[in-house]
Amino acid sequence: MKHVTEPAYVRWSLIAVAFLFLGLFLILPLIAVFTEAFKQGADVFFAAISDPETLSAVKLTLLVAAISVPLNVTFGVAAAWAIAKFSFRGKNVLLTLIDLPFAVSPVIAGLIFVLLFGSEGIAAPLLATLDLKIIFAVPGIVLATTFVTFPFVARELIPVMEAQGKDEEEAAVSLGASGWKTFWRVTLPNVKWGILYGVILCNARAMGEFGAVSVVSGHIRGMTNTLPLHVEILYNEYQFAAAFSVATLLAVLALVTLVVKSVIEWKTERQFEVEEEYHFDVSGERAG
Amino acid sequence: MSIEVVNISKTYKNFTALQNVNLHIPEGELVALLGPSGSGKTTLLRLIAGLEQAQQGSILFNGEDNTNRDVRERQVGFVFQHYALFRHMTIFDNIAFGLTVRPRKTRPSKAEIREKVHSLLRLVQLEGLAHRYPSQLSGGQRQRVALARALAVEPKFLLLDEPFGALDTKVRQELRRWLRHLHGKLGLTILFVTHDQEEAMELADRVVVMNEGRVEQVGTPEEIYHKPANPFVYSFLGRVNLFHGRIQDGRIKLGEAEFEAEHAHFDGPAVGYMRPHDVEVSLHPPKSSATTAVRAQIERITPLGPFVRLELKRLDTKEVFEAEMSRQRFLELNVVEGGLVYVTLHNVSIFVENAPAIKPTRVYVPQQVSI
Amino acid sequence: MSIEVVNISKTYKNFTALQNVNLHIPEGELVALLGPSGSGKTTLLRLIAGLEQAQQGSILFNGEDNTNRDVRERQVGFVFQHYALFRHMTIFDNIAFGLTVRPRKTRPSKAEIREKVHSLLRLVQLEGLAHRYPSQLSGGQRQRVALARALAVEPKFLLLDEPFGALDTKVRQELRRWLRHLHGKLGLTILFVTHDQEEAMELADRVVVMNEGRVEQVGTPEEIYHKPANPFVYSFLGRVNLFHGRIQDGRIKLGEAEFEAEHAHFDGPAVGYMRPHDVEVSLHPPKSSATTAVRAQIERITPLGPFVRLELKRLDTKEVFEAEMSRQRFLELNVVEGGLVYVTLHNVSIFVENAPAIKPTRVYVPQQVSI
Amino acid sequence: SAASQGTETGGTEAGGSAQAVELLNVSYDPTREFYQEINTEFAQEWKEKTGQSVTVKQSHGGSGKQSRSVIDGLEADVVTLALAYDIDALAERELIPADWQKRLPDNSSPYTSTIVFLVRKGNPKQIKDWDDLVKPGISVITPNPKTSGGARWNYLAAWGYALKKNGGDEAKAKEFVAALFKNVPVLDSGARGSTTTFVERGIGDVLIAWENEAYLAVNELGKDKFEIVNPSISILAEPPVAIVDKYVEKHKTKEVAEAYLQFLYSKKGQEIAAKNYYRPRSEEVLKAHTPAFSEIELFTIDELFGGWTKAQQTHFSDQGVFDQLYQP
Amino acid sequence: MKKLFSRRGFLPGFGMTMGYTIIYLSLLVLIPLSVLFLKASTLSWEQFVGTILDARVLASIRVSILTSFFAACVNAVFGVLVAWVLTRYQFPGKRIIDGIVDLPFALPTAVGGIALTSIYAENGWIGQYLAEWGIKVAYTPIGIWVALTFIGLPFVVRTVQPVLQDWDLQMEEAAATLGATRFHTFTRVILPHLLPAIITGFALAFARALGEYGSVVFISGNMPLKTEIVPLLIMTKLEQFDYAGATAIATVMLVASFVMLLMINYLQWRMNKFDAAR
Ligand SMILES: Nc1ncnc2c1ncn2[C@@H]1O[C@H](COP(=O)(O)OP(=O)(O)OP(=O)(O)O)[C@@H](O)[C@H]1O
Ligand SMILES: Nc1ncnc2c1ncn2[C@@H]1O[C@H](COP(=O)(O)OP(=O)(O)OP(=O)(O)O)[C@@H](O)[C@H]1O
Ligand SMILES: [Mg+2]
Ligand SMILES: [Mg+2]
Repeated sequence: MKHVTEPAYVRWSLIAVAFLFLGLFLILPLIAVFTEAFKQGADVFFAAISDPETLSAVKLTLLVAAISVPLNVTFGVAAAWAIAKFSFRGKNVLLTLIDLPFAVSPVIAGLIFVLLFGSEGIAAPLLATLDLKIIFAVPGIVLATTFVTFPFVARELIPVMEAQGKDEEEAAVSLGASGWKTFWRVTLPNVKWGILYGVILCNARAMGEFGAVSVVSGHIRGMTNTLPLHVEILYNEYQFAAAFSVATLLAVLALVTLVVKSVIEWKTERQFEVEEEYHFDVSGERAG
Repeated sequence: MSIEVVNISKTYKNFTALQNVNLHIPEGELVALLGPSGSGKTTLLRLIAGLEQAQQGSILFNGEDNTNRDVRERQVGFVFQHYALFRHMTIFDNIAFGLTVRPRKTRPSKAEIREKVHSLLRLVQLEGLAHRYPSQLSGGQRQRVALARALAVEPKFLLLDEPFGALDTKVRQELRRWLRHLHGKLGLTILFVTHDQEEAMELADRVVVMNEGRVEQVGTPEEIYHKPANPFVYSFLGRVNLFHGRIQDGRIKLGEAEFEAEHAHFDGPAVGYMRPHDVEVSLHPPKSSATTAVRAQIERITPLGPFVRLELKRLDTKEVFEAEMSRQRFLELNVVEGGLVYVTLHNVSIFVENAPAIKPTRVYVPQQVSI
Repeated sequence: MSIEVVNISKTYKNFTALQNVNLHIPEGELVALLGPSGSGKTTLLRLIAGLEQAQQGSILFNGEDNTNRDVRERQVGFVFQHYALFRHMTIFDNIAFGLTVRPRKTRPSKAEIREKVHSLLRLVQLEGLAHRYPSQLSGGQRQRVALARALAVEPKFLLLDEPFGALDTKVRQELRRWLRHLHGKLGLTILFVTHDQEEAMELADRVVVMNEGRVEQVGTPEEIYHKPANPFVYSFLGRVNLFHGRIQDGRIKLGEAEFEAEHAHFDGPAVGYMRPHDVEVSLHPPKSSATTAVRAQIERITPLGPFVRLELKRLDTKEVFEAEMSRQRFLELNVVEGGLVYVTLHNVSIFVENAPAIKPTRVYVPQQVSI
Repeated sequence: SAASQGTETGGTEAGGSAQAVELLNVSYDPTREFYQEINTEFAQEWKEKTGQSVTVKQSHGGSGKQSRSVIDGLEADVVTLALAYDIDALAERELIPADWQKRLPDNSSPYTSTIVFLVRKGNPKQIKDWDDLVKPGISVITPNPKTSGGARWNYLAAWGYALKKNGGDEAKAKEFVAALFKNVPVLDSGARGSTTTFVERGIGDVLIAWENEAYLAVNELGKDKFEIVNPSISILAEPPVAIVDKYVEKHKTKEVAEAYLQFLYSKKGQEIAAKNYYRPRSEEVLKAHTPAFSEIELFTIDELFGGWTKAQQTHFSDQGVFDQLYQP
Repeated sequence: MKKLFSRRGFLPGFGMTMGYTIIYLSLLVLIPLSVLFLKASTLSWEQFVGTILDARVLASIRVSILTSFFAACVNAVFGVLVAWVLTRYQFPGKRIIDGIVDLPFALPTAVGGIALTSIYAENGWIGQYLAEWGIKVAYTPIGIWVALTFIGLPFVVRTVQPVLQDWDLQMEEAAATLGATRFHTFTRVILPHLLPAIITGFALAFARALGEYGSVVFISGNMPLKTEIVPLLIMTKLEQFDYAGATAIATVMLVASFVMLLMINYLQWRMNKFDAAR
């Protein structure tokens, strides 16, 4: 395969350049986070991550992710279905609108919910009569998080579903399966890796989101502080080591998703390899 | 179950894929839908299955209107061109799918399903492979799984879209034979799409020839081959030689060759169509009717196993044409490239052009004159 | 330019794709590489082009060792099965690509390139389409663009991987004819891959039959069809009937039929191979040598245009086999399904099994006995 | 939220009852440790006095941002912010009466602080007073007054010093402050950013900071690396506190909220403030901690700037004095 | 209704999923964002223009756009490189590298900003060596660029990677048989094919960079007219309770981003349509 690859020296220099770039921009910061976290020793580190307020922040962060990720998955799947399996006018505008939250500054993302649900906001009278609290409470945090992570699943799924085509769905329907059954038993299993990948990205961002959540959270300790906010507060209290310790929790989280993803990819690849092996079998069989 | 397609038209945006198609498929027949790529074969099949909605016309099953009925209620077995097997399910689950998605009331028990699937696996001769995945099968095996899957729901009829399109010649031959046996065994109505005329002729009780969204001819393979309704069908069904000439004074003139024309009561240009195997090649001028014989030079000899093809050039019109003969006859003739021979034209079909403004391939009128 | 493939072997991981392949392609020939899917055709082509590296053996161009030379230096025109046209380039740019990427010194001027591309477009009869994109062409047109692109760099020889694989029968026939003319015109050495035996026989000066990474036979289409070296070649090149029997006392017995065996100086099981068109069907027992005739029942009649195929069942061994005859002969015979006929077996080739432990198709030895 | 829970649990029968009550104290950074102590002590005292248990929830953030949150609906029972201006903003939205500052003693500021300098150990650049900060080659770290409340104190302290030194000459003061900001290489958005820049990045010769934050920084980040320098003149920073009438009424927590703020003035409260490096108002407590709080001549914002609203208007609004003098 | 949708194909659920998509999108994105415009519209036209045309705002827009643009450019180049290396080559640690690409999503941006500052400040791990060369990174526009490159990288890598994975190697082989060098093959054959994905990745990274706040404020130094970014100005306005001014700036940036994304999606669609044309 010499013709479709570069000479070894080019290959290795490219790899080296990629490493250098990633090293400067990704790996070093990661190392820095860990170094800062352990600067004052493991005691401080473990004290920080086992602090009750940290734990409650962890809980809230997980809760928020547990709500907003499924919401966005549902949306992503519905949107992907509508966009990938049908053709209609204005697809581009719809796609762009789905992308839009990527383009909104997180601070603004938080602000719009304040403008909407704040005590001077548009929906304030309604909320007052219903005695509902949205911002400076968990619903607001969920809303802001959902907003900023909105496009991930859909973005991931749409191309996958488009590539998949409609063949299998048509087959299922012609065999008498209802729409739901077709979706559950045929479409979903086919896009499950796409969904998982979308979930991983969405989840990572949901847990790591700071700007938007900061605006709507109210920073009430032990109640509306998510992990990133907790990091900020610790930092503002001159507890730098503790702040970074908590930040490592998030980094570790990212690394865990990395492992999950790798496992998934490894599994799919293996499945693929099995296919290839069988391909050989088949040709052997046929010729025999 | 019989199928009746009545005056169906289907348009995609501004492209007409089907135009006033009428078709009757009697119960129990094995019918081939033959036509070039893009002629609307798949579209027609999908309309019958209910996977697509027509703009106009109706589809009757056993005389009952089915046009607006849902795919699921039509009980049609559909085998897709690329099989569309469920990749993440084993062969067993693929075949069982149609049964397991039934509403609880009508769903067979697990044991019944297993029984059924295994009997189908036996039918398609894939008994050992129940637990493989589609990716672990060869093309021919996948094809058979797709068939078994469609049969599992006991469809009233079976639609197959280019069932053997993507397969090797050898595997294809095998599966064709197998499909014919299956048809004999189950007595289903089967409609299958192909663009290979040999496949259509070999397999089908009746062939429907389509072109550009229209049905050009319906008939038995014999009829289609030997009594083509128009030049399109003629040339689509096998190799063909074209001779350009005129009708004049009730006689047809193709270069030096001349024939009596029975139904030709007018003068004008005409085209003669002729199969290569109807070209008789001899070393000496035929004694009987010298007017149908012309002289030609052998340009190329291609032995093709059981028969030999000669590429010939008429000395009178310089038209190039082909002749096919058995190997035995060829050896008897003992000719070489460049040699001169006498050629007698048998079974020429003449199509007369009478509306020259429109596309030439479509405006010939089936005014066929057998000579 | 002539190509010499010497003792090439190629292994992917633990799978042997080619095994000690030797091949000589003389200058100016049009050679077909024929074989079932997975037999290593593409691999061999890629090795010659330099797109792949062999583990063993060498490749000579005009006697010069090219084994380790880079693809770019080999000056080989390669046409890929799925054309591999550059999607984002117009037809013009696709064809011009090979010229525009030349180093400045040897690169022709813009005007020269334009001239060249247009002459190639004329050659492949696509003059009006220079500014279209590949996606706006039909399959046959794309194929021709791929050819023109390969020809633009004036290759010393041309390699084509299943050039007509994905096309309609009609388009295929047309392109075959066109390729043959092109070959005649340019006098290039051409090696093309196919798994369609008719295509190979029709087009090629010489056919290379491959199976499981080995060359089974090399020869003219005539030789390959009429003197197959082994059962694989025999059955790959056309329809075939198999009769199982024994060699005993210097005679071959296939059921009731018996023949003299010249070279068979031993006793044991044997298989007779026979083409359907060599089966002679008659209503009365043949007078001459009654020992080669058997009785059979007609199971099915399939008219296939110029000829008719009968499916027959021997009354003695119950073996099912096919006979093919011209339509004329069939009409003369005037038989119906279920009728009884006499069948004379001509041209039976006997292959003797001598190493039963190994895969049966590969262990027959070309101990062919023409009768 | 904390506040609404307060309504449900403790609100119905305010005071006197054994029902638990919750307060939300919206404060600024970094008062966590200080208020944590206050909260425990107060809860104990309140329990003894009324038998009711009280939990105080804390919210911390930039002072301005916290004020905005309260305006936008963060239902704080009490606010304890860095600037009166931020509480004035609440008054403007009629969450509290305009005269809120008169409701509690000492301008509603139970503790004060001032602006000091943090320099590197041994004071290598010999920074003693404000004048040293405008010398060429001195690098000063202070946050952006437009985004940080603390930075506004820094700015006003410098301004006040120059004004006093030059006998009230506004132009001279402007020149002085402009010169000072010329020496600022990095304008962080908040006090912590500045501290990090100074401490961690090693940038700058002097950090202008609140007294209590300077102590915090020194204690947390390295007693051996930094020292505090008191300027001759500085501003009296008066972090104000107030109950948010609208919300205590809603939650029916007025009584306990008032008691909470009163507690800040009690001896115990003052002690805790002093311990956290806030200057107590109580003379007695101040004396007890005198070595820590050395004598500095302090001026108030009302004296020199006519109150926060006015100061904000003239100096920090768009196109205000700061925008004019700051020309990087 | 039924008739209308049934023509779109036989698959069920278009109405439901489309309806859900629109409703969810409206509730979560469109209505909230429209509030932004509403708020900005409380300003008179002169005020609005005045806010936008203020020297500091203009300067910050310049800084934001320039740094975001360069960050997106660098990401486009190195993102492709990383995607290329990850899909084409085998080397130790490949999986880890592949996973780490997502890190900027997971790490709170502020943490990222602080970590980067600690590396690139004058006394930082790398900053100290750069300082010897007279290069200052932290507290200069270069610092902003570093932070924005950090947060934008996954967008490019993750959009280019799948396209490269699906890429048909035969195109490269075809180019090779026609005598093209690797360089020619890459620039003339592969790159044009990757371009749509690169542009998308570029656009997303650029849009995201324009809005980024958390990581930048730590490394930028926030010097007005020099290293002040738009989101910081928005924050400044908010600190002064100037919601209308803040939303005015936000609106302008949002519209700009939207138009850019729309153009790119349209471009993409045009290209795809081209491909699908028969
Ligand atoms: N969804 C669609 N939108 C627009 N045009 C379509 C669509 N489906 C099919 N067509 C067009 O309708 C015509 C008929 O298509 P159809 O698939 O029925 O042809 P076919 O006879 O099956 O051809 P093939 O042998 O290539 O499968 C073609 O020209 C095709 O381009
Ligand atoms: N890159 C590869 N890695 C592993 N095995 C391969 C690879 N390429 C080809 N093979 C195997 O080598 C054998 C020969 O492949 P090749 O493509 O040459 O077959 P072919 O004769 O061209 O078949 P077809 O008619 O299907 O194109 C096949 O069994 C194939 O699975
Ligand atoms: Mg079709
Ligand atoms: Mg191949």
